[in-house]
Amino acid sequence: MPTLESYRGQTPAWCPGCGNFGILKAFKDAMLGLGLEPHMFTIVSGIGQAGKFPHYTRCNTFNGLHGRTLPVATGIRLANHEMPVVAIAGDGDCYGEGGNHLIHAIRRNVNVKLLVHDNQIYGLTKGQASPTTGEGMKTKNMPFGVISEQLNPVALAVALDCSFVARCYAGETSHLTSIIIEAMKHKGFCLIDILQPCVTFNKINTYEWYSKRVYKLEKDYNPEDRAAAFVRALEWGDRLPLGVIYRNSRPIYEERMPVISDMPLVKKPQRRPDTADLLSEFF
Amino acid sequence: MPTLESYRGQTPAWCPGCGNFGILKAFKDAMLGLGLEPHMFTIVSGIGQAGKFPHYTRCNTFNGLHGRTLPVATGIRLANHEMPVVAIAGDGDCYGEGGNHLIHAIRRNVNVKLLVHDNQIYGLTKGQASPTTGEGMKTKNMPFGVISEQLNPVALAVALDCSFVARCYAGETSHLTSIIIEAMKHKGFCLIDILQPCVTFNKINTYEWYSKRVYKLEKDYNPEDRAAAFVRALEWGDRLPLGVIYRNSRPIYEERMPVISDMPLVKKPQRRPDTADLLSEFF
Amino acid sequence: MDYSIKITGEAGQGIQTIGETLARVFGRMGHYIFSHQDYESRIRGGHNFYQIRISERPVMSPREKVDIIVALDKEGVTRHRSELDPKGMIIYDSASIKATFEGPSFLDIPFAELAVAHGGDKIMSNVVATGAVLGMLGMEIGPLLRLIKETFVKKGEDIVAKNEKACRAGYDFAKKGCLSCSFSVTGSGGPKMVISGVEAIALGAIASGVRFYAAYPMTPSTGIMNYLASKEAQYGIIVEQAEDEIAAINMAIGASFAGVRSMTATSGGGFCLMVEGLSLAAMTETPVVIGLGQRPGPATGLPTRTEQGELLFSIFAGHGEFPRIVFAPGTPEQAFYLTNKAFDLSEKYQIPAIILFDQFLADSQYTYSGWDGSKLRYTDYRFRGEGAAGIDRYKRHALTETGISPLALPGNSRRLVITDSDEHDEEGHIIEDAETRVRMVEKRLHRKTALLKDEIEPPILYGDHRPEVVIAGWGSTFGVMKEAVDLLSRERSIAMLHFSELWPFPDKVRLDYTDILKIAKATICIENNATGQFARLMRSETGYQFTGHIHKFDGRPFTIERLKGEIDAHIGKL
Amino acid sequence: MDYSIKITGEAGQGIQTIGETLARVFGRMGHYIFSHQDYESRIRGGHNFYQIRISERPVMSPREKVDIIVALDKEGVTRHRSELDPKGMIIYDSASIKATFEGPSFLDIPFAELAVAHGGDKIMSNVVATGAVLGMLGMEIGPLLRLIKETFVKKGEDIVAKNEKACRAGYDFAKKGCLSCSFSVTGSGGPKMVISGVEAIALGAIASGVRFYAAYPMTPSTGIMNYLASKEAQYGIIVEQAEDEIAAINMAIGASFAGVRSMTATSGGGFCLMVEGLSLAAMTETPVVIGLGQRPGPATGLPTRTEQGELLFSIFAGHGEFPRIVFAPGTPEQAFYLTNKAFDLSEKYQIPAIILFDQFLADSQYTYSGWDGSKLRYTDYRFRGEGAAGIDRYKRHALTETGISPLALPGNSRRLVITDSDEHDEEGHIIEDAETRVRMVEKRLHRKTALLKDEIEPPILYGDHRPEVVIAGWGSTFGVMKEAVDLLSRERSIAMLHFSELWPFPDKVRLDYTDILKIAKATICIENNATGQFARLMRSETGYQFTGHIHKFDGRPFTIERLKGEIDAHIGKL
Ligand SMILES: Cc1ncc(C[n+]2csc(CCOP(=O)(O)OP(=O)(O)O)c2C)c(N)n1
Ligand SMILES: Cc1ncc(C[n+]2csc(CCOP(=O)(O)OP(=O)(O)O)c2C)c(N)n1
Ligand code: SF4
Ligand code: SF4
Ligand SMILES: [Mg+2]
Ligand SMILES: [Mg+2]
Repeated sequence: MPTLESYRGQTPAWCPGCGNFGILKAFKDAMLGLGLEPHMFTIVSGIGQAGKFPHYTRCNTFNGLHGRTLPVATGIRLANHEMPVVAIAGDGDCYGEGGNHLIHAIRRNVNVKLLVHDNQIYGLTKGQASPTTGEGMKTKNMPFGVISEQLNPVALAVALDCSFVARCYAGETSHLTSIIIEAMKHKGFCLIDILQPCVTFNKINTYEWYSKRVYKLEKDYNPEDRAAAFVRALEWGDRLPLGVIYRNSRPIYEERMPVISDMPLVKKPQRRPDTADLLSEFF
Repeated sequence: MPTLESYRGQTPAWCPGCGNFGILKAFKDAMLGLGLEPHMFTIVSGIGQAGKFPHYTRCNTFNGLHGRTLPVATGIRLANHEMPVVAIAGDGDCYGEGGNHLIHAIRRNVNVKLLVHDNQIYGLTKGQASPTTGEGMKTKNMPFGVISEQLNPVALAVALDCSFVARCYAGETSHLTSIIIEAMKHKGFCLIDILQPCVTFNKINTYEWYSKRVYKLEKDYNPEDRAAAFVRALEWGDRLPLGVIYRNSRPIYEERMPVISDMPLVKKPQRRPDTADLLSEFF
Repeated sequence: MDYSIKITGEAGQGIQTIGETLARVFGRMGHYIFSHQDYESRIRGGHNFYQIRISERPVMSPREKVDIIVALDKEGVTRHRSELDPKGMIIYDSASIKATFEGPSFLDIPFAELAVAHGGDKIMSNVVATGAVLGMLGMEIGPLLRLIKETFVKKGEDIVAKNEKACRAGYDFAKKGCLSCSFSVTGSGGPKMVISGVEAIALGAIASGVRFYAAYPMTPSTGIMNYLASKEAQYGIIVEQAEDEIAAINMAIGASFAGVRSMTATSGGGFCLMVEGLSLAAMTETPVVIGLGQRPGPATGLPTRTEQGELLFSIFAGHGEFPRIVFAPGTPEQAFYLTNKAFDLSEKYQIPAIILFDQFLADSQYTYSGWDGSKLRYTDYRFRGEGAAGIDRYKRHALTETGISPLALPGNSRRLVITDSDEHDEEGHIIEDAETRVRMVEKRLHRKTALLKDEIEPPILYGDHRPEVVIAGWGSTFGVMKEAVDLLSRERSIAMLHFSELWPFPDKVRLDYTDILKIAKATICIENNATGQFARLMRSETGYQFTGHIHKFDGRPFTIERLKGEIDAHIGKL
Repeated sequence: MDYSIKITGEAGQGIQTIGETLARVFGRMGHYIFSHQDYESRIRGGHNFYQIRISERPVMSPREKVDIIVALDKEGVTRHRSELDPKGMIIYDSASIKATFEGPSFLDIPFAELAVAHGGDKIMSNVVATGAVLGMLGMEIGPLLRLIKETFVKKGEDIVAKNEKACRAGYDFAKKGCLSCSFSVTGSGGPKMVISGVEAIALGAIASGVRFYAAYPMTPSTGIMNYLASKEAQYGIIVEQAEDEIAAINMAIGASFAGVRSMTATSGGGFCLMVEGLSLAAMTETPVVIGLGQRPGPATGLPTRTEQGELLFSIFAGHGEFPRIVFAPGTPEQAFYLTNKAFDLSEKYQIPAIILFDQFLADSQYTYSGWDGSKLRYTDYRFRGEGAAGIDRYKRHALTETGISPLALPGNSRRLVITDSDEHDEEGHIIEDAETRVRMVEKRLHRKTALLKDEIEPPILYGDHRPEVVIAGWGSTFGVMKEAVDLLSRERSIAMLHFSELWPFPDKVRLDYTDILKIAKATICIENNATGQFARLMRSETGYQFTGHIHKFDGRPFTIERLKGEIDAHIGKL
């Protein structure tokens, strides 16, 4: 059985107090809860503070380019769909640079779990606005404040009929742990948008700001009602709902692709196939 | 006053019967209806059958790259926000290659009018699936048929709080003309998703298929109710609603950017500014 | 015997079907053929042609002079009649194209009428035309009928019969009607396979065990995706259409990281979007093969035409410094074997490999008696399963003598496989220090490059071995240069130096090509571009400067007549 | 007098503030300074330093030997004490870093304690430290106090007073405490401006009338965006943060098409995503200026460090063939004037222009007495309003002698301005024919390139004019190479050839640099990369091969000691 020790990684280079620490803890607890060992799954991450995540635990890791976590994660899953694949991205990473991949990963419904460390800011590059930064926030390169409307990733995912959409908060680690476990068990593409305080650059959306607003979805909330989910997804202001906002049971890509119905690509014989019959077709 | 003659362009290289002809006619009628002359506005288009559009009328034209119509259109508007800018794209162009720009153009709310010639297929490259192609359709490069869930651009735009979202049909040119006119008059980013039969490569979504399903929104439909709009946007199957599905009155970017409150960039003096005082700041 | 047949018409009229049917039949009858295509970026209308050359000797280049024109549209006559050989013939259906032409070189064949009369449907017009060509050439009709049977058998006996009758009708009409025809098709060996550049690349990928292919459609690379998709089930390959080229290369890298051979392909515009991923593959030492099908640029340019405009881009593309492979095959045969070599070296050295081709090679068909599968390389360089040692101490980027670190895959052993686009240590974790950086650059770049150089074959020297005149080039000009040498070597001491393995640039150990060049009186670098990219590369890698250059940048391939003429103009001065 | 002061500490401790304050004060006092920064890709913790050199002579390179270390963390001492000059001093606050060090070269100053005692708040520790440095150097405190006043005046008299007191406390403590200090700061001229590479590029853009700037944040280019944004209102510039780099360059192209000067900037990874747009700008003949700030690759590499790894990439990036400008300034002064020249040529020839810099130049500060605005170029080459003739016959891509077509803008006259990424005719409409294609390539590429070549300045020759030894390089190594020449020219006949206008490659009309190279006994190409990209370029463009190479690829800049040492090692052999 894995222990916390199995998941001890490098010392984080995050700022003291960063919301990422809560996410890291919740993630490790979730892996332990699932009884997964570090070598059993792969984390794909991008570039940003969130992108450093896999180095701070232990796991198979592909720390790729800024914005490109999802295509890499998709490629890995399609090559080996027996291995769980977790994608970890920042809000700039996934909703800014990588927005197009998010749309199409949701449509493809490959069974990848996406955790977005949504600190509503570009952390690693020192505090520029991200797509989820609130309107009006002033930054060095936006002296007049943010003009673009704040992106609501949860509403976006519901509109795209995402298989599993949740919002969590780095300050509520045990809740986050339970949602990560639920997502890992869900069959389908999962987006968990995690509200993450950036103590250095986001002076608006602080622990206090979030704590005042977040609440957990009622027990009787039905995440399968898409229209209701959309309305709930739009709730952003004095109150921020946490939990699984929307869920469906669309079949995953891996089950619909006949080529791998027998076994994953990576288990197929890795040898030179006989192509004589193909050549003959050209005569 | 402009006449149809003022808008006579090159001979279209489209297939006989292509839905694009209907869109071309509707567009010209709209420009005439608005009393606009060809030199007064600019069309930005991408690459694809739709991308050839501006050559087949008369107007200022920037026929750019596949997928990149919106950033170019944004740049043009920000440099000269007194000139109307129309962006014309294909479904692959705008929802596939260019998906990320669509998300952020909607958030930015620059006053650009986007017409998507949505033939649910890649026409110019000979019939591959686009993001709006229905599940199951078989193509040369998808022998098992489309696996990804069909994109619903209207629902996506509503989720992003797009300033103006309409669905039209190339077979209903006068309706399309009226919606284009309405969009041109609307202040804000407009998305018109135009259902466009591709007689050569899309044998499923034919004129007949569309005609059987499309209907116009009821007179009393209220496009300002976002939740209701979302539900209506999801209507895709036996019945396809045509008309303005959603609309709001968010202020446009151009009005919120103080730098151009006096005049457009292009009207500011184009000369070498005095930078002596800037230099002195380094002492 | 060396005839060229030009089938002309609008997009959508089916000239390609007629052409490919003829090519296939000629091949089966044991003739050598070469075909190339000229088409516009539109789906219907316009004016395209498919030109096929048939001979008893191997042919591999377009000819300007044509012997038979099949005109499915009026422009086929007006645009191309000047290309017709004095003894040549133009066949057309006056009723369909609403025009008649007088003169001995015209034969009006009522394609549509015969189709209706004998096949019962106008859509068999093309079958009539196909039969007519064979009739004019006085070739036997049997093989064509057999091919028709194979093609339509799924559709039932009746359809087969109708098509056969339509075909015969055209055949007989032409045979009888073509009094002034003097064609005689001579000499033929065993049956030949007929294959195009994109088919050969795709075939090479399958033969190399490709398991994952992700791409975004783009001419002239789409044919690779289509072919692979058609074999997806049979060979256990996933072919995924990505949302854009950035996704395509990142998916391919992901699949490779996970343990399977993967590939993507595109054209210049899409390749632009892949270069960040190219650099990622290099940094993470993930093997990946990338097909780059050139077409005239910049930007969208002439999207269905040909150019050799991205040689230097493909060699220097991507940020930072890293080793890569760039191969530019000259024929489908080279494309087949070089794609295989690219897969092998890419995995052996854990670096990206680029197959640089162009629309001309992509769409052109060549004939071969067959290819030898046993010449193909295949070694699974990956480190799979619990088996191999060092499980616990496994380091993805271990520093080694050769610079090559054991390539394990995630999830199939207790090993942790860790890699990073940031500079990293042996385990794959981010670092900041100078020492590790230097060691990693030496490993990734210097050591690997040193070994890689030895894998590269020298250019092909064809013709005289102490030539007075050398024509040099790379990629798809192989065929036309070779034929030019054949023609010119009658009067001259001439040779061709053809480069298909371009990066790392071949050293001179196995063939001192600069020595050959220095001795020659005239050395002409031939490129289908405007700036002479290969000539520049030759200067930077060897210091050698060609004495002359022949460039073509109109989006069309060199024809043998044109190339010979330009070479003559250069060496005439000698 | 030539002192180096190293301020070390964790990210977030404010070493940059201390450093920049000192730099500014030294500049105002008339001294020459040079500063450079070394920092990790993290926001808090780790270990960074800011090093500043002060002298009465112009200095422009990092030195290894340091005279004063301000250690805000323990590592500042442990990592760097070995670099200390025998007469040097290390100041630190034992209470804060929880460690004490013995020896004459250590001075324990209670930064925090003094801050609290005199300023009433620990956060003034850095002000104390800043004062202390001035005290140790025995310099007058006045200018520093004035700067403190300017900085804090917005915050009110009280804050100013407290900071002044804290500053004095540090100053006095060091002055008294530092018995063994032998520093004496001599010679000084008029006040100097202190400016970094990114500031100079941004300033050059403003001075060239930039009106639109779109970019996506990326080190080391972000400073350009920040500076421009700070002047957005004052100078009427829109600075837009794009969703990605593809959008950034396409927005810039759109704005330029609409009639204003526009720019974008990024680093290698972002530039990869821009190269398709680069090709688009070329095809549509839309002027655009692109800043490319190099950092060690491939991929993410060492994101906050320096390298010269993208010279060839920037020259050959983009699909298809087209002219472009690539300038690589060596100093902030060159950056200022070359940015201006890039804007001018980009618009004059309607081609993309690239400013190639790197993290070292971006973050390093140099001193100047001032820059001459009158040397700046500005011509509005656009064709505005109804005024100009040919309204009705206007053709965006008209064929002209020079290849340059009148550049009109849409919407401000009855002209239709039409352009296309496809190959097009003079009006800008899609074409397919070979003739038009050829004419357009000749216009766009050949004619423009011919004229463009004459605009390029030759390399700078510094030192002996008939040198025995030549060191050659490009971009940010200017300063260190120049100082190396100064040092070595005492014993040797040596000169530097520095290239900052790299593409089109300078011809030899105005300065036959290859001649100089050929005569020299030793010619050494110095590059902050691993493969010698400039040496390769020199071979391809001139055939000249350097006799020696010095490469550095550890992500750090050359220090003067290291470079001199390596040059000695090379020429020792002579
Ligand atoms: C193509 C590319 N563009 C830009 C960058 C620079 N960059 C690194 S991290 C980052 C944004 C970080 O913000 P986010 O993704 O929200 O992650 P966070 O640091 O906030 O966790 C950027 C712009 C890059 N590495 N690659
Ligand atoms: C970067 C890039 N990738 C691919 C292409 C090839 N391409 C041209 S048009 C097109 C798709 C056309 O489909 P759509 O956008 O729906 O337009 P349509 O032809 O259907 O109107 C593609 C993939 C390209 N020109 N550029
Ligand atoms: S900058 Fe913000 S996100 Fe990054 S580590 Fe610090 S607190 Fe966390
Ligand atoms: S292919 Fe389809 S979209 Fe393109 S022109 Fe023909 S019918 Fe229209
Ligand atoms: Mg963030
Ligand atoms: Mg389409």
